[in-house]
Amino acid sequence: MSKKLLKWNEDRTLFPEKNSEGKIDVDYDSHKFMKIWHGPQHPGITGNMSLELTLLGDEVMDCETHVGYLHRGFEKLMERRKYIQCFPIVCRVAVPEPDFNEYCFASAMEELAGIEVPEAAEWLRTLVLEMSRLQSFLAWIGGQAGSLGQGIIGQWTIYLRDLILDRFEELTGGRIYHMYMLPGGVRGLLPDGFRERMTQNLDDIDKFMKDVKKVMFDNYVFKKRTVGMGVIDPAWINPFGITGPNARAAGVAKDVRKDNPYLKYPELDFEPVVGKDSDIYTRADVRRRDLLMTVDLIRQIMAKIPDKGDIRAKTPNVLHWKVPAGETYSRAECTRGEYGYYMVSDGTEYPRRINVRGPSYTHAVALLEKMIVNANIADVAGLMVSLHTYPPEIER
Amino acid sequence: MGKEYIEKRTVISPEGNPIEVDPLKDYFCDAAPKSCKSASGIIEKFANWARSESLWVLGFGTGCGAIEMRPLMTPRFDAYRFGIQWRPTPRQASVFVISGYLSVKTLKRVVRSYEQMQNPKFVVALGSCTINGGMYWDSYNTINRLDHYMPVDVYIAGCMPRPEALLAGFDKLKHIIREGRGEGANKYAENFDWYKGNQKKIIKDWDMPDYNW
Amino acid sequence: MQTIIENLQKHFQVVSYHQQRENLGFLIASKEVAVGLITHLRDYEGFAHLVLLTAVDWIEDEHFQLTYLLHHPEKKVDLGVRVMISRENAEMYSIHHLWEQARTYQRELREMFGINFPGSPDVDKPFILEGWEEIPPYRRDFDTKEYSEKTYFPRPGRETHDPAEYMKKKLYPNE
Amino acid sequence: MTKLNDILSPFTAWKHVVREPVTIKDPLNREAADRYRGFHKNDISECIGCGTCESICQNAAIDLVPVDGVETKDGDSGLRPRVDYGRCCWCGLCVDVCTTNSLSLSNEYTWVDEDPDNFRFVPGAENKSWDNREKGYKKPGNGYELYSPVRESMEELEPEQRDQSFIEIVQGYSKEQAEKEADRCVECGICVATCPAHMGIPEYIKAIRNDDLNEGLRVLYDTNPLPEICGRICTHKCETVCSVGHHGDPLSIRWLKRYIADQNPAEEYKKILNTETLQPTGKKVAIIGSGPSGLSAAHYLALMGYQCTIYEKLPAAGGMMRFGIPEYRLPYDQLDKDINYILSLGVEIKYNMTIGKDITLEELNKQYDAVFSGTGLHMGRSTRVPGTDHPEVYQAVDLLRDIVLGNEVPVKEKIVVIGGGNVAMDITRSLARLQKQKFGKVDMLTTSLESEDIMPADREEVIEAREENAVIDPGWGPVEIETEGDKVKGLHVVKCLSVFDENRRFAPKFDEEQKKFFPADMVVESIGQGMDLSYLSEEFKEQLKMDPRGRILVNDDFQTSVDWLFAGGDMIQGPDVIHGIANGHKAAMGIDKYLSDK
Repeated sequence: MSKKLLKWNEDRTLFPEKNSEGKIDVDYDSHKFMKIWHGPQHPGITGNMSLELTLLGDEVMDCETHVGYLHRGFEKLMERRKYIQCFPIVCRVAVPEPDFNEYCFASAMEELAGIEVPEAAEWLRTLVLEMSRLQSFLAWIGGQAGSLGQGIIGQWTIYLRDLILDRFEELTGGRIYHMYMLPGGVRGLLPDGFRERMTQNLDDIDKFMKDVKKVMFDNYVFKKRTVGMGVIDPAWINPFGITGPNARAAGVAKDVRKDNPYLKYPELDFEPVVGKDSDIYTRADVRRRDLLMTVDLIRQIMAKIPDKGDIRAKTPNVLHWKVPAGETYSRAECTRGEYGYYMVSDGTEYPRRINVRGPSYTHAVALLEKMIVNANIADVAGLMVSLHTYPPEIER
Repeated sequence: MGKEYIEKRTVISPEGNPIEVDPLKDYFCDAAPKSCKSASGIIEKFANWARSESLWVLGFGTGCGAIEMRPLMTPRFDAYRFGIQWRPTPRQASVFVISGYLSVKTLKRVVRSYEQMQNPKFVVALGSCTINGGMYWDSYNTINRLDHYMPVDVYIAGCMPRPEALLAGFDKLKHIIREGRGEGANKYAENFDWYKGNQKKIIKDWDMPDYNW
Repeated sequence: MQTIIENLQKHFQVVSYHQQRENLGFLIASKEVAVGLITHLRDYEGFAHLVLLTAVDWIEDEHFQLTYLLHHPEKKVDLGVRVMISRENAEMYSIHHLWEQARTYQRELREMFGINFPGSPDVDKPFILEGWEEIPPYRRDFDTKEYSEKTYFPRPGRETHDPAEYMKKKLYPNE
Repeated sequence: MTKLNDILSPFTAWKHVVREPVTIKDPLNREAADRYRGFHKNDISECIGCGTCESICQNAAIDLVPVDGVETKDGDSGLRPRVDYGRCCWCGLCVDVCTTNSLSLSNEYTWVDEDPDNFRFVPGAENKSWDNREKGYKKPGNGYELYSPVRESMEELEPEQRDQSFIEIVQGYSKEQAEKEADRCVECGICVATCPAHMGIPEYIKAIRNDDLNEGLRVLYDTNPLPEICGRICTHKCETVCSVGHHGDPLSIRWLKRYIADQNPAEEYKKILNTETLQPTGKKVAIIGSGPSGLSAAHYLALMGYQCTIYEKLPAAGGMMRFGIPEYRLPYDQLDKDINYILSLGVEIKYNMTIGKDITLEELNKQYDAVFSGTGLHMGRSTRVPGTDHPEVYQAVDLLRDIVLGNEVPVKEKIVVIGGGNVAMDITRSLARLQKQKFGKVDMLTTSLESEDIMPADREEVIEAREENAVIDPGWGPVEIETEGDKVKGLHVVKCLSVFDENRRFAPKFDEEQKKFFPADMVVESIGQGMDLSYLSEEFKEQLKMDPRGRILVNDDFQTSVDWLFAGGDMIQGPDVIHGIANGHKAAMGIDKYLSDK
């Protein structure tokens, strides 16, 4: 397979000359260029963000990512909330995948406060994180297919995702925002009959994913549009801070679950899914295999999870919990890459500063702006979805 | 950053003639909206029934609540059977679902999208955030009360509301429309100055005409 | 981790190294050596991945703390480089030439903390906020609650009572 | 390279045409999961309006508002939470932290309205369709606690170590223990109203948490000048209403108070409390009796600049605190610490001065601008059953006083005590110690009219008395003390069925059939004490207005009908130390008002 960065018009004589910086001087009044706002109100955008595209014909000449439509100032709000009061709001940082926020926040705080989480709670946390990964991948795979014109996949996977949301509802009491992993532990053991229903759902997902493979991945049109398209050069991984499946599709086996194991991952049997070609197709395939691995991981967890036990460590009274001064960084592997919380405490009841590191921060701004240049306008949506970005975690 | 893009300027047309462009006047319409009289009697009743049974929702996910739109659009909850469907452009949409909190930056786009929608148009507000600020009540970047900036027909409590609650909200909206009370667009036109004043108070970077559909 | 620090100490003046946990440590570097130190860490020690760049406002001590958190992809360890800069005319040397995403971080810091990074591309362009006229919001002296109440008027009609005060009013008003 | 398979395999999608649809038929009536966090429910009869839900809510969604039909009373603020669904995020932390477990979430989730102002309601007080739903989120178990419900245990001497001596039993909290215990406080402030002195309890507990004990002492002295004493022997009514105590142990408020007082050295009191120089007014006040009310009045008057002189009948200060409470509960050095500080403020004390004998009240009036009387209840009441006039039948208060004064106390081998209050426990345990010292064994029996569950004595007192091998056999009414010459044979009792009638009036009912006989060599009565007003002249008594129960009538400032005479303490209200302190404080303010107006 020829490894081209992008499929572009080979005949460059039609295009204006590049300047000394290797860019094209854009002069809108020359009528050759067109500026298009791709979002925020646009069906081809993931969430509430926008791309300011400069086009020449149907080729993107320049792109600027605009974020901030979802900015709520979490990092500021957390500074004026007690630690326990931060717990309900952290999950809102990343809407489609809230649990990684809860985990990173809780674990950073537990590290600073020196709290050991009970065994059962650790298992439940692992379970919830993997369930969250599963539902996020299912939502994503529908989005990736949809952005390239395959509506049917979304109809299936969103239904499958809903099954997982039902399990979430049973276990945590919430559908989207679970507010389950609070500092010190979790908020409930497995309900009765949970295992059977979960097993049933996982079987359904397995079955459906076979069809997804056939309809989406073994598909001439899909391959035609994605193979060799939107390649991330492995050399970009570190300069752009690329993590997660985006990096793994480029052959770099980066996975926090293996690199810096947390919770019960050391007791689970898995290998990071790695791809080779680093194009949209490979990234989609890496995520699909990752999804199947998650299904397998949940099965492993369900076999080991205890039915009884304490779910929360003894902590000071949360109404005036003072966390010893210090700073730490706690990370977890979410569907999009490395999720992290940098927490600074000054020894009071309120956090001094909490910084959220969402993987989309690097993927959706610097990387996307670079990748999208010279792409075809029709591929912008597919390319963007293939990076799997969630705007709320960029601006927080 | 300068705002040269809304200033008057001269450009050369492809034919080589200089043309004077005033973006705010030429690209937009700045006529204020007018309140529309409703038809009388049975015709209006029929129209209202038709409107209530074809709620076309603008696909603009403004906040968290947008995540529950996808289950609604897909087979599990299948809102299409209730005459609800999603449209990509404001021109085709009649219902604007404000899915939760609105940052000032988004509010600006929401106002523009809302104004681009055709009459009659309805607003459904999701979650605590639109009622009284919700969990971002003390944030410097999110509004507290949506009804200050645009007329709202139905509020749905929840953070975020479940798809089932959303369907209940649409159900309520249908009743309101059928009763002839879905007058949000007229209310907006009648109190245009008040709404505009509120909007301008918080949207500091106002680089568009007052009305732009 | 310890060997890395010992190595570092040969070349740079490293103050107060603190090992937070087995695979995470923090050190303080002065503003002048910081960029050199970070470049050294990236090029010679293998800390190739910039995890995050953020600031902490220590308003009492009148300085900002910049934290450059670097990750070593092979050794799987993290090192936080803390740089203290004055709050007044806060300015720091840019590292956009070392990591592409650094310019995004620096744009954000410029906007949210008012820390300037001369030379960083687009650093003065608004990033998240639009039409912001107050002091940068992440600074400690910006009161978000007060601003919110003033700007977005919460819905009226709420009132609450402190139980102890209320009981005093009801049960022993004269004492 | 295009494979044929890539063209054919997408047609797999067609097989789903025949699949059973997954659509939910009636989504509007779909029930949420059992644990779903939906709309709020509140059992307002359980709720005490402590406001913990309000303080944990990060959205400021909860207000505490008065509700019709809920009265403000001890242990219940009369307020109930009102939730604003324009703020709520359904995190359920309010449920988790609820001290009474009255708050819960139902699994109802649909609320649609046109008017945004409607989304506020008081759960439980306003009828909602989900009020009777069983399912929904409740506080999880399995070790899930947001604050510790278990009291930090207090080091105590083992019964074997303590039953021979009068060494203090309770050891006091260490710093770590005190901070842990203080950490359990939820800062609701329900206790403040119940405390007769309305001490700033949440504030001083907060001072312990912040390890700022000087501040703690300042808070204590705002309302209570005898913290060492109260920290040991207060009847701690506050703990009975503590909101944490609804599901768990109440906060150990008394021990925490003691911790603050213990940790502050006496020498530094004046510096900490900023009382090194006081502005004198030049006016003088006489105080009769150096009990809690007298000392409290003297303290606050001294702070206001009055020259106070205390007249004490006995050779030492403290009143009942010294002569009524055994040393193992309140060591004398701690008592002296509090008293000496008050004396150091310039308060003068004259011992062995009996009013009416050494000096008359009228003379006091001439020499001083105002007089405060806190002479207390020192005369033991008698059951007046046949045999009580026998010389081997004693009054508890007299014995306790004699023990302190070092007079010889009669101790017999078999003693029966009548009474169920703290004084009864004090005399039981004191005599038990003396028995152990004299005979090497304890043979004490204490009986009371009240049954075990309504015995007025503190629970721990009863438990500790039993640990010291005294027998407590409550629920018996004394009928007769059998005597034979100069010897007592024992006490005849009948079963007491109930002590109070429906109107909470004292009207004991007995079952004459159930009888018992407690053999004894000595009987001690401890059923309460009376006032001794013999120091007042008859003419003066006529000027004083009394209430129907024979107590001196006072107004809100504790001023009697004779305007220069103020009165407080056990003879007005109580009987306990904290009421005395509160009375003294109020009387001091009343005296200040009276003298400033004059």
